[in-house]
Amino acid sequence: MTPILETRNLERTFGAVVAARDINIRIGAGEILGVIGSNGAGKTTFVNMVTGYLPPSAGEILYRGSSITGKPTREIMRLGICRSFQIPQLFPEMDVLDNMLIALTIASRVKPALLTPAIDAGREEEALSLLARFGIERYAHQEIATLPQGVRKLVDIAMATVSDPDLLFLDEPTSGVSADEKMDFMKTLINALKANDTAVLFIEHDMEIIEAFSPRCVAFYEGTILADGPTREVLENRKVREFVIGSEFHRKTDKQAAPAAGNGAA
Amino acid sequence: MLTAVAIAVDGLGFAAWLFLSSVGLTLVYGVMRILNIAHGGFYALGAYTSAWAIGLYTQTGSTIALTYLIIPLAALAAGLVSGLLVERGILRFMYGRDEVLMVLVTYAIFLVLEDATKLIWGTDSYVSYQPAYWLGTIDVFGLPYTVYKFLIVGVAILVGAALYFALNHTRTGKLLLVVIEDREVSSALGINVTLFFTVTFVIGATLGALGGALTAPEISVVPGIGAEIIVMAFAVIVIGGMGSIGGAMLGALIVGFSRAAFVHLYPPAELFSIYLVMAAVLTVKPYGLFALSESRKI
Amino acid sequence: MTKSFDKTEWGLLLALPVLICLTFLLPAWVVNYIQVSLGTGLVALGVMIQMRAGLVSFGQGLYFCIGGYTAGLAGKFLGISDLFVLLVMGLLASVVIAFLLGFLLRRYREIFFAMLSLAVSMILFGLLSSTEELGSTDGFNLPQPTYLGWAPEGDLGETVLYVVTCVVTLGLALGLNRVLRSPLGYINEAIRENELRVEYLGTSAHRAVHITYVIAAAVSAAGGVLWAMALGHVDPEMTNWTTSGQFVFVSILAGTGNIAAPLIGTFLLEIVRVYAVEISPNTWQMILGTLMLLTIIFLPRGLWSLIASAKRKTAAPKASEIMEGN
Amino acid sequence: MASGKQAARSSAIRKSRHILMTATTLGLASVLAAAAPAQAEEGSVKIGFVTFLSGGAAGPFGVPARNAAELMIEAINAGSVPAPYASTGLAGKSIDPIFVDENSKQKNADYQKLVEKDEVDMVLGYISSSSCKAIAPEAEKAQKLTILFDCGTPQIFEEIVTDPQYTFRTGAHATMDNVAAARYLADTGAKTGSYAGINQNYAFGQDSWRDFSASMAQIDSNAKIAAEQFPKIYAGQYGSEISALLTSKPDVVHSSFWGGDMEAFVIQGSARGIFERAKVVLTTGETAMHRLGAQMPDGTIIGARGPHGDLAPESELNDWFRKAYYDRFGTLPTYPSYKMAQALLGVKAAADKAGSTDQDAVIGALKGLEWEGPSGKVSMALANGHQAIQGTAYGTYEFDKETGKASLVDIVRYDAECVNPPAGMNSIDWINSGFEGAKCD
Repeated sequence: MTPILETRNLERTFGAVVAARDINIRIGAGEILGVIGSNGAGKTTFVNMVTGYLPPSAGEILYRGSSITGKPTREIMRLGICRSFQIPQLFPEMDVLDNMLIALTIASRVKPALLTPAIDAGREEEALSLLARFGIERYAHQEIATLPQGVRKLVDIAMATVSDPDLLFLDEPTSGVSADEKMDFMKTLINALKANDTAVLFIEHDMEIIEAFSPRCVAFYEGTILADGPTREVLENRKVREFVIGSEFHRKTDKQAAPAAGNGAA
Repeated sequence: MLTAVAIAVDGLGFAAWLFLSSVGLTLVYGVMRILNIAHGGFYALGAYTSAWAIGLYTQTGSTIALTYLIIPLAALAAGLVSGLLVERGILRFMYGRDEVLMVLVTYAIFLVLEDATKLIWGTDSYVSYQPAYWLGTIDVFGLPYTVYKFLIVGVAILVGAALYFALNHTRTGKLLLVVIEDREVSSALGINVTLFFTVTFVIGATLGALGGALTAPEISVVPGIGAEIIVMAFAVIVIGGMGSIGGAMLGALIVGFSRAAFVHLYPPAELFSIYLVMAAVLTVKPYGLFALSESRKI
Repeated sequence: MTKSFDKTEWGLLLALPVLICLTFLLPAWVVNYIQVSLGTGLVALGVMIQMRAGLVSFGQGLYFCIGGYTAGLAGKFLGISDLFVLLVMGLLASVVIAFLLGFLLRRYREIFFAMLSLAVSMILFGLLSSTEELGSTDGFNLPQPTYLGWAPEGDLGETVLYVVTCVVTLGLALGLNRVLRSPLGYINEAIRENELRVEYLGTSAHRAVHITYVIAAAVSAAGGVLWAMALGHVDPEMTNWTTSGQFVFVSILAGTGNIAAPLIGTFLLEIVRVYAVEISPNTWQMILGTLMLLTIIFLPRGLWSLIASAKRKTAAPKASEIMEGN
Repeated sequence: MASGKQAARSSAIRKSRHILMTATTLGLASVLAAAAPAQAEEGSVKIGFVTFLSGGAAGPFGVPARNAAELMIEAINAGSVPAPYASTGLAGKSIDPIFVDENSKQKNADYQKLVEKDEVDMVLGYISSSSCKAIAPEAEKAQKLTILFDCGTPQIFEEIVTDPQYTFRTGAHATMDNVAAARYLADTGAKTGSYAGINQNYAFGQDSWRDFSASMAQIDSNAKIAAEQFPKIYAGQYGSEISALLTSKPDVVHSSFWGGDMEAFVIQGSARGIFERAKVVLTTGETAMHRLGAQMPDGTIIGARGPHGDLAPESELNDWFRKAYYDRFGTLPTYPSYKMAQALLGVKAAADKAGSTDQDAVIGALKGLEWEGPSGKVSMALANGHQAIQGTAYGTYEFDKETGKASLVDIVRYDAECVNPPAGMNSIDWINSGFEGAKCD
């Protein structure tokens, strides 16, 4: 099976700091893949590079066999890749429905026509059904700024799926979701995505969720890939236990300080 | 050779004036994210207060030396009163509003200040040249320059240094830097942002007034002088990077030297030299020379 | 299903006969203020549609001036006085210049966009102010307009120009309303709120800004042509920052909620100014400033929110209306 | 923003919205109501005065002109102006003024409002040449007597309105300021080997320098231009320009700076010795001489854009005007005040001559009229009797340290025909032709 995405020796440096090095990952069509690693390990940098937000310093990114290295984000998105964000990127002064309507209008690349408005009743139905898929249709008329973090995360993810991508990156989808809701949250999410046969790479700190939802797992450490393989093997890897899961445990006990510390590196 | 020297000295003198006129603007923007058009009003108030006070004082026939004390006092009085009135009376009810809306608010305040100045001092010009003359001139390669000009350069350096020291080496200043850097974190750290805003705004207003007060002896203080410096000050702080004190200094130097160069080498372009420089700098550095770092978004 | 016209557009269509009837109902001086307000109102509209994308142009006078000067130069050197030809020339000139400048300006946001647009407009101000052949800061006068070979004189000429101004202005406003409802309109709102997401939705924010910039320039230039023809005079003051500033203030004061807001706002501000000058010729700025402050304090979303809030009370908002109301 | 706070505030906002909505409605209603013609007071002549009341030109020009208007209106209405203006009012009718700020983006609409809503009988004003260019055609269209009292561009009747019916200008145009300045230098034997200019970078400054340098080239063909500086208007800071002037070592420095800019130039320039190293000509210097006192260096050549202020010839009218103005405003009248008084007295002379304030009668009488103003004789000699000509004068500044009084010495007067182009001739062509047909004594 040819992979839908393949990266070869991907590298990104910020001045003297190496944020990512020798990243070689292959993702198959429809595959679900979890990524673990402490903050600053290079996970988001990797997603940023693949989605064109950060040009890689070296290496190559192949999507369906052809290079997308250095292409602008919008072109990569049009090829069928999309992502969600650790901090939801929404239109905060609008309500949820308007967020989705605008996203749909933009993503579907409606032809400009002077005689008909870009948004009509049909598009509104489409938006509502998308919201329903993620179970958040009841928030349709609430302004983003008034929503709890978990709902914002879902709107963010729902927005990433408006173009019906073949490959979706989810950056810490469960952060901000309360511990006892995480499992249900991921279930809704993965089911909604599986139904469309979307390949999903999600970054996650909760090992239980990784075990439950991703058959394969990649562990990042200090900008490199420490391990890549079936989830169980990776989680039992000695180095992974020492450098990744250990620090994960540490992170959980020290939740206040960690995000602030992590903000510095990309 | 003489031209080069003249460009250097003239540029420095002009830059000092620009820096004094714009540093308050960049400080207020950095801390409060308000692009304060009323800054021009504070400048005018400072100039009028200083010219008027010097005029009253020199009529008594006492020594000119004391006028150098009157100037900062006039600036302090003008900045304190008007700054407090504007911040406590109007602005504090509008915090959190859109940045663009705040520009309109400060524009409205500026209009009111302009006419208030006219009501207080009338439309006749005020001249208070005594402090600028009293110190005499010194020759630089045969070109006479007033000592007062160098005094202004000195004050500009002093103000810059004082601000730098206050921001980087005092507790309050460091906290202020935190506010400039990240306001959400700053309120989480328990910083009294409201108090900081008031203090910053009053300091900004006083600095604007100081710019006017120091300039008053060199010019004729007339209605409309406030409007003239607004765009110039905006250009300086945009070139330097909004909210950066060092940026304002660098921006003032760049604008000052380039204007002096245009005047000496190609006078017709002086009219829009500042805009040429601004367009050129922004083309190369879209956020100005010392842009405040954006906190990471994703 | 969608109606062919929304409420705003019906309003604009209805406004046309009303405005034309006003020439016979209101005294000429009020009509005159309406006429010049339509001209400058178009520029405020240009500012407003950019504001919907979060861009504040502090140099929109540039295109106001380009429109006016194109008409003036064509009249002075080519002897053209046909209003429609002048309008087309003004539009062409502004579109070409905006298209080129757009490559630079589309990279900028917030204050940097504002200051760079200001810088560009002030460079034109400087150039015109030092061109003695064009009357320097005194400017020069324009010919009486003709219309496809017809040259009405006197009062008839005034009325015809007024009617044409109304038709062109409302026509352009109608067109702009369509732009706001088009994908571009929504992309712009999205850019204002979160540009990063726009890119991640697969479209170019730069391109959208560029197109918007050109459209705004064209509309402003049309305003410049109409205003200059009504006045019979152009001078570089048209591209001075104080002029551009007024357009911005009108747009903020009126609100960006509706296409009609800047047009009405321009007229209201003009009338307020006239009465402020009448009441107190020496301190009218103070009155104007105080009124502005009061408006902002009580109506932070602009004068239009008066009308919008009245509407909201009567009916539950529909999605598309909410967006217009934003 | 926190939503709770917003909700708490919204009821207050809603209430205030009602108030504002009512206010807006009332405002609109008042516009319509105001549209109904206001009843003009019987037996009075309503004059609309348009000068700068805000902005940079208000202090030096607009306000002194308005002050003079107020003073003259009161005196004319009371009949207290010396002979031959001692009768009350304009042909017996008193003047009812309305003041408007010239600092407006919609000057033409403001003018129409004056004519139609305020129903003025005439409009008197306009300082900036840009305003005059826009207003002159408007006045002809509106068929309303309009008197331009100050603006200087020669184009008004040469290019803009070539067959004026309703527009008059009671002030001479600006060409003579600079022709006379050049003549004065020659007449007083000043060294003119090289000369430099510092003028504001806008139409008036550019025109002034063009006229002056062209005149210098005619009068002393060996004179060379040492430097040309064009700082922005209202710049205030002239350090670099002064350095550039000093390094070019001119014998003469010409400046048409006015108001605050001129005073700032004098302060900064005299501190750095430019007035000692060169002969400085200030074409509008008169407005500043009493305020600057000792700060204006002796020997500076001072003009007043006509024979106004300290350059005005002695007369009973002039003495009365200076005293009345000083008593009322605490300063001596400067040339904008003189020009305003001159315009108003012209109107009075015309109305008295016609014995009526009827527009056609006044126009008929004003056409080609000669009258005495506080600055001496004015005659409407050009543009079919619509454009005034007037002589001018220059003097040299002298400050008496003992008395603290400033005065002008070596005053040289120039006849109108000596420093103005003849009818129908463009000013710069006239200068370049070697002042063809100029009649100088």
